[in-house]
Amino acid sequence: MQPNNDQRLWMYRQMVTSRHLEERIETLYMEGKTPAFNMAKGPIPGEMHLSNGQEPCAVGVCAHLSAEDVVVATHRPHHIAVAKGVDLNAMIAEIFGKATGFSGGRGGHMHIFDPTVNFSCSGIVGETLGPAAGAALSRKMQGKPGVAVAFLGEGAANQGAFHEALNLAAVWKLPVVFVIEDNAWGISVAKQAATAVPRNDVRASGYNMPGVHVADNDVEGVFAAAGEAIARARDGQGPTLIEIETSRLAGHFMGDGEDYRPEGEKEGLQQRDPIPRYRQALIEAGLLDEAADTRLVGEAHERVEAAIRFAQESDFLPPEAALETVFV
Amino acid sequence: MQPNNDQRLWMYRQMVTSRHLEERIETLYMEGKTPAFNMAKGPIPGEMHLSNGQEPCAVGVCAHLSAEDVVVATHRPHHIAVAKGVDLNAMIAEIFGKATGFSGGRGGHMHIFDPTVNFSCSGIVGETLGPAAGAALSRKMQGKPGVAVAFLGEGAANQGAFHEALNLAAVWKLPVVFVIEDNAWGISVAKQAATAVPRNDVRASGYNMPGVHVADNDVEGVFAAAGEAIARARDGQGPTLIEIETSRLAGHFMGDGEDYRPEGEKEGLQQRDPIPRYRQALIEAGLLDEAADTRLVGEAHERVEAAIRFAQESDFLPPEAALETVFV
Amino acid sequence: MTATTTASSSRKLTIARAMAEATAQEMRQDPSVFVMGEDVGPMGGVFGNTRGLHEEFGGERVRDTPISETAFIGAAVGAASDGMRPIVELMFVDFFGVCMDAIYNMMAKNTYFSGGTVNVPMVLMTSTGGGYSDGGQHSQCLYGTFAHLPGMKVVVPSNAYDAKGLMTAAIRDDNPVVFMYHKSLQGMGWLGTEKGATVATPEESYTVEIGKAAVVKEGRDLTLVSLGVGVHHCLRAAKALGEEGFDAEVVDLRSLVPLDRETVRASVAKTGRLIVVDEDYHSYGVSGEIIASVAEHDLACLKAAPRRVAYPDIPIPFTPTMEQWALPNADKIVDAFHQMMSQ
Amino acid sequence: MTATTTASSSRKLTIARAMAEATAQEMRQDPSVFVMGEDVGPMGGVFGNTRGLHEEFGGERVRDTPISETAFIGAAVGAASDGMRPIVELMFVDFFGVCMDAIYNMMAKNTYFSGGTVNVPMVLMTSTGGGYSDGGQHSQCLYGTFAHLPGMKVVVPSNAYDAKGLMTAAIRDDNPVVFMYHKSLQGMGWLGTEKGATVATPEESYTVEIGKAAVVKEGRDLTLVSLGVGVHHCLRAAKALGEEGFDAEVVDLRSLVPLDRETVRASVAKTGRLIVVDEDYHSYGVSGEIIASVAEHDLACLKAAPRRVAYPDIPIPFTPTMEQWALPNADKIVDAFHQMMSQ
Ligand SMILES: Cc1ncc(C[n+]2csc(CCOP(=O)(O)OP(=O)(O)O)c2C)c(N)n1
Ligand SMILES: Cc1ncc(C[n+]2csc(CCOP(=O)(O)OP(=O)(O)O)c2C)c(N)n1
Ligand SMILES: [Mg+2]
Ligand SMILES: [Mg+2]
Repeated sequence: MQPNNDQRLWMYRQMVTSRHLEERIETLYMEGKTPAFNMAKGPIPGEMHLSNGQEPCAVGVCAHLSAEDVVVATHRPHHIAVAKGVDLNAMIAEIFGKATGFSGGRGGHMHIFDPTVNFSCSGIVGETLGPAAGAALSRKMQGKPGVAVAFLGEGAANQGAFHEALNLAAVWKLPVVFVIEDNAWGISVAKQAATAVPRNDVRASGYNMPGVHVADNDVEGVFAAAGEAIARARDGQGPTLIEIETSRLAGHFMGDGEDYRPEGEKEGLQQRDPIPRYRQALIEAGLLDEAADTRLVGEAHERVEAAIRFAQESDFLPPEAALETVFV
Repeated sequence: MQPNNDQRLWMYRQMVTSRHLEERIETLYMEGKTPAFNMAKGPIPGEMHLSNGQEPCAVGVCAHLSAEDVVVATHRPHHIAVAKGVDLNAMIAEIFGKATGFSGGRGGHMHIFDPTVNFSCSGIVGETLGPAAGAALSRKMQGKPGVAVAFLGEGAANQGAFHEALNLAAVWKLPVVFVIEDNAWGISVAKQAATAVPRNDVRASGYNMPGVHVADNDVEGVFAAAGEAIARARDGQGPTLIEIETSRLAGHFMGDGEDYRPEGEKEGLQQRDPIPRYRQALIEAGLLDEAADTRLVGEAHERVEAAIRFAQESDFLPPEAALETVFV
Repeated sequence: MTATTTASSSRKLTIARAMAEATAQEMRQDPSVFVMGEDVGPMGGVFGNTRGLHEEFGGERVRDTPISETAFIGAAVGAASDGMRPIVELMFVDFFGVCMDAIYNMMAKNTYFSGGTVNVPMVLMTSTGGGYSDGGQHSQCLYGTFAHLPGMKVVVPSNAYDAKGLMTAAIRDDNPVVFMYHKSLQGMGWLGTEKGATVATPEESYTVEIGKAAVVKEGRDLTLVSLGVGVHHCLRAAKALGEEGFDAEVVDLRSLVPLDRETVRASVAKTGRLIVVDEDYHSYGVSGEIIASVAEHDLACLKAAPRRVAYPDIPIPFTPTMEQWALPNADKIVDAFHQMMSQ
Repeated sequence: MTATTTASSSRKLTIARAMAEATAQEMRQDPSVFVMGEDVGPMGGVFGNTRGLHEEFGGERVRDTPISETAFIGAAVGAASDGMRPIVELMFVDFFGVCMDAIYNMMAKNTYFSGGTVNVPMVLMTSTGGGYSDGGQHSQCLYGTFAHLPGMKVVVPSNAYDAKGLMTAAIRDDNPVVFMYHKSLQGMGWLGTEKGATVATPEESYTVEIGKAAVVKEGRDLTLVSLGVGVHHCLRAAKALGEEGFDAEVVDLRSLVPLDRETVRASVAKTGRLIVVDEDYHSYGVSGEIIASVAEHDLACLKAAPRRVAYPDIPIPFTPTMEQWALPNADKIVDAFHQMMSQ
């Protein structure tokens, strides 16, 4: 399955948007945290997991989804949120903990819920999978359109929840796709030190579902694999497992010293940064020229900047609002 | 790998012993529970999970083990305990809740611990696997001899713990064997309604370990598969997954109406009862004749009867002993 | 044949049947309600509380699950956030350890994390309690464990009337509700049966408000606070104390979250004496919370140091001699009162 | 360069380094001690408490695990029962929901189920607490959750001296010990640092007895009871109250199981006033238990209704304005005392 030109440009635009978002967050996050790094300080306190490098996973999958489809993401959710069409203003405001954020700041960056586009995420490794299966079950039972996609890291594929959810989805033939973003690391632990098989897609056979592998962080490879899997799901043929070889260009979280990386790894990854690669491909395909790219990038940046301004200019809720929305 | 004649007779003897134990427990359990079945009543109160029909799994595996090897069993532990050489007196006394039981009655039938033969079990489905892997790790780290075997039901193979423990054991190449007793039912839920694959041994490939299937509750088939797996483990070649097609001739627990069984299933299973089948095979192989069988069966029964007498004649601990052994 | 001639308003139900009836009534009128769990289908639940549902509603809406609590409780969270109203069963509360993340980190918190825009209207029903020698992994109450963690309502009925009304209220609640039913109250013969739990239960649908305790017996001399099976111990103790000339009030908490501290405090303000009865572990649980709730509110009202009759801080022993010795019962409550009066 | 010239007996350590030092010392003298967990190897633990161990002892004894808490904590149970003394880390206590069965149904109960013949000498170390905006799944304390369940000891150090001594005691204990360390006390710059936790810590090995509270400041007018970071809030509050002429005593529980009720009761018997400070959720937790333990023992000693300054019963909000507002602090303790005195 090949993306058409609109889809190609859409994917590129989302990747650029997501990356700019992450880069801006990176800068903003460090405010107030220098010279001594203290997580509690600055306009964006707390843990921060950036998605730089993993954009192909998000856009290749979400290119096939509409607002009615369900996505459950992980502790590293921004790129997926962007590609799923989550409202940028409310998302960045949430990351800043502001009143205009999705939850008024109660959730934060690991808990972005945008029900209008059926997006949510959770900070506990592996725990996104059950809810995704359940959303798929809900669609099946209600006869409502829409499929569900659960994203997870390759580290999460060693959690019990992975096994249980894949089995359940297969037994009940649910319209759900499980997408592993294999960035080769779970914090400081390398995939090969944690996972008994080199590739998680082989595990699909334990659940009687197709397992697909996408090599080399390839945007269009993701598009093709996800397209087929999502079509299968829409068609009532049940779940699919996809593993995507991707790259984590940043640390696990902001502040990570990354001493555990083999020498040169990061530089190598940066040279294979998927965004310039895809830009190049689009230019070669004649879909983009310098001018168009500059325009597209500029627009994408402006969207992010506008959202950041929105967030910065927003107020905090009164602290007592902490007591609200526990029960509805 | 074929059992020698001693091993054949040993396996048969253990099966007969275990079955007699279960039959006697069945009778004793019902004391005080008729006409109205009340679990709290009688000399053996509480849940009771009998192993009738599953003896081949226990004996075929334990034929390769000695006291120093570790076995972690499930909520259905008696046949395995017998085959592992657990002290029958202390075990039956434990089932009766007596002072002379392994824990003085604190544990009960789902919590039989005999450290002298490295036997233990747990009542939570799937949770036996981590401890078995850990015992194997302990042996590996200490350079102590011995392997570990975890038993589980086919229903437990859908628990997250299964996935995690198999992966961990494979990554660390631990001397452990995972043995699935596939009796086709998890309480009232049939395997095919709960498990995405017809056979769990295929899941082994998701952990880069050998997966072996034993059909038809075949004693010597279990012996062969387990023999190889345990030899591999002893040899430092890592874990193996075995699934054994076995049969649950009783209800899930005593008092189970078993209405969920398809008509005729139970009768069919009883006709394939592994014990008479194996007796027949041994007779045909010239290892047993009627007289020898009678003697062997008589001895096995007497062992059980002696243990039951021992348990019945034992006292209860004073109730306040409930407060002891929480901490040591 | 007497039962059939009794008026429907005095029809007695077991808690198991009351739960199933409430569920069926809600399922009839709301297609988004469905049931998931182990053995809830044709078997009707190990503890009888889904009996008849599979026959009436079929396997789509009454789903037997694999033994995968993390997946199917997680799935309930996902389905509840997507417009369904799942009722999901954790067979024994003792098994919470394999799936608590789905319960307390997602079910209980997603509404908050979403600022109230994503509701998780689901019921997690689970059996509690011992007394029939099921050993230390199948006999726990864990009331305190669930009540301690924010974001989920927690109810514990002591009789069929409340069970039906609380179940209906739980299903209709837009928040997650943990419905903890004590095995010895289910009216399943094989578990033994506390007869006091099987009470007149209207056939028509009704709700019991979640968060309101009930004064199930009024009295002037002593307040006994309990929940679930403990309420019946208290009623028996109250009767025994009545024969000695003491008039005990019995408060059935019914709901741990929200906790009706007002009713407890009002009762103790009247009687001046408090004994809390709880089958859950003694320390860091319900009994401590109730005593603290009274003490921090009004010390002066207390005529004597409050007491608790709770499960000791030990794993639950299998052997009946030890287990029965350790469990709360009416005699222990009477004793505690005598000790209170002699100090 | 001052630090290097100071005598070793007044050498100050962070809790993170104290934990690592205790672990290293035990590993040097006992080959059965080893460490497992996520990122405990070359990274030295996300919270620094295994730093240096991998370099010294290598990957066999300091094992990075897959993200499989059920498997590796279960494995620790199996290894501990087989002659090893594992120290296993649950990175954040908030993650207990994926692996609690291994912890509370096996680690904590196997000794009992075996009648004391199988020991499970392991340490489960886990980080607790918030205050740095890590959101509702990474900021909890859950002290009450762990302390409520029998069969495991639970310790919570407030400073490096205790951390080292408790860690050594925990490793040597033949029972399972849950070692809960508060992130803001770790002395990791990036988490902010409570300076009071970094105290003089002897280099030589020593133990602090598990189950004994410490009176960290004596006083006559008021007892403040707390644990972990709360102790430092109490000390600050005590200082502020001192300036007002009130003399507060501060009790550091240090151990929740066993709980040293005697020390708390003796203190309140002396002061007549009790405030419990706890960063864990308000209801059904530590604060209720402490108040109940005093009230049930001796009501007469209380000159005023006891109070608690605890985390409200809400999921922990991310945004710093809300989180800081909700957390216990010295001002709230002082306020609570003022309210107590004005009633
Ligand atoms: C159950 C659980 N265990 C541990 C963690 C801590 N943790 C957060 S992210 C992470 C690594 C996850 O690795 P992976 O799944 O590969 O995702 P990645 O971070 O690489 O995107 C860990 C261990 C957690 N959040 N939940
Ligand atoms: C985590 C957990 N979930 C549910 C149960 C209740 N339960 C006990 S045995 C059982 C069925 C287990 O089936 P299987 O693993 O096939 O073993 P079998 O009983 O057939 O021997 C169930 C659901 C449990 N003990 N633990
Ligand atoms: Mg990763
Ligand atoms: Mg089975």
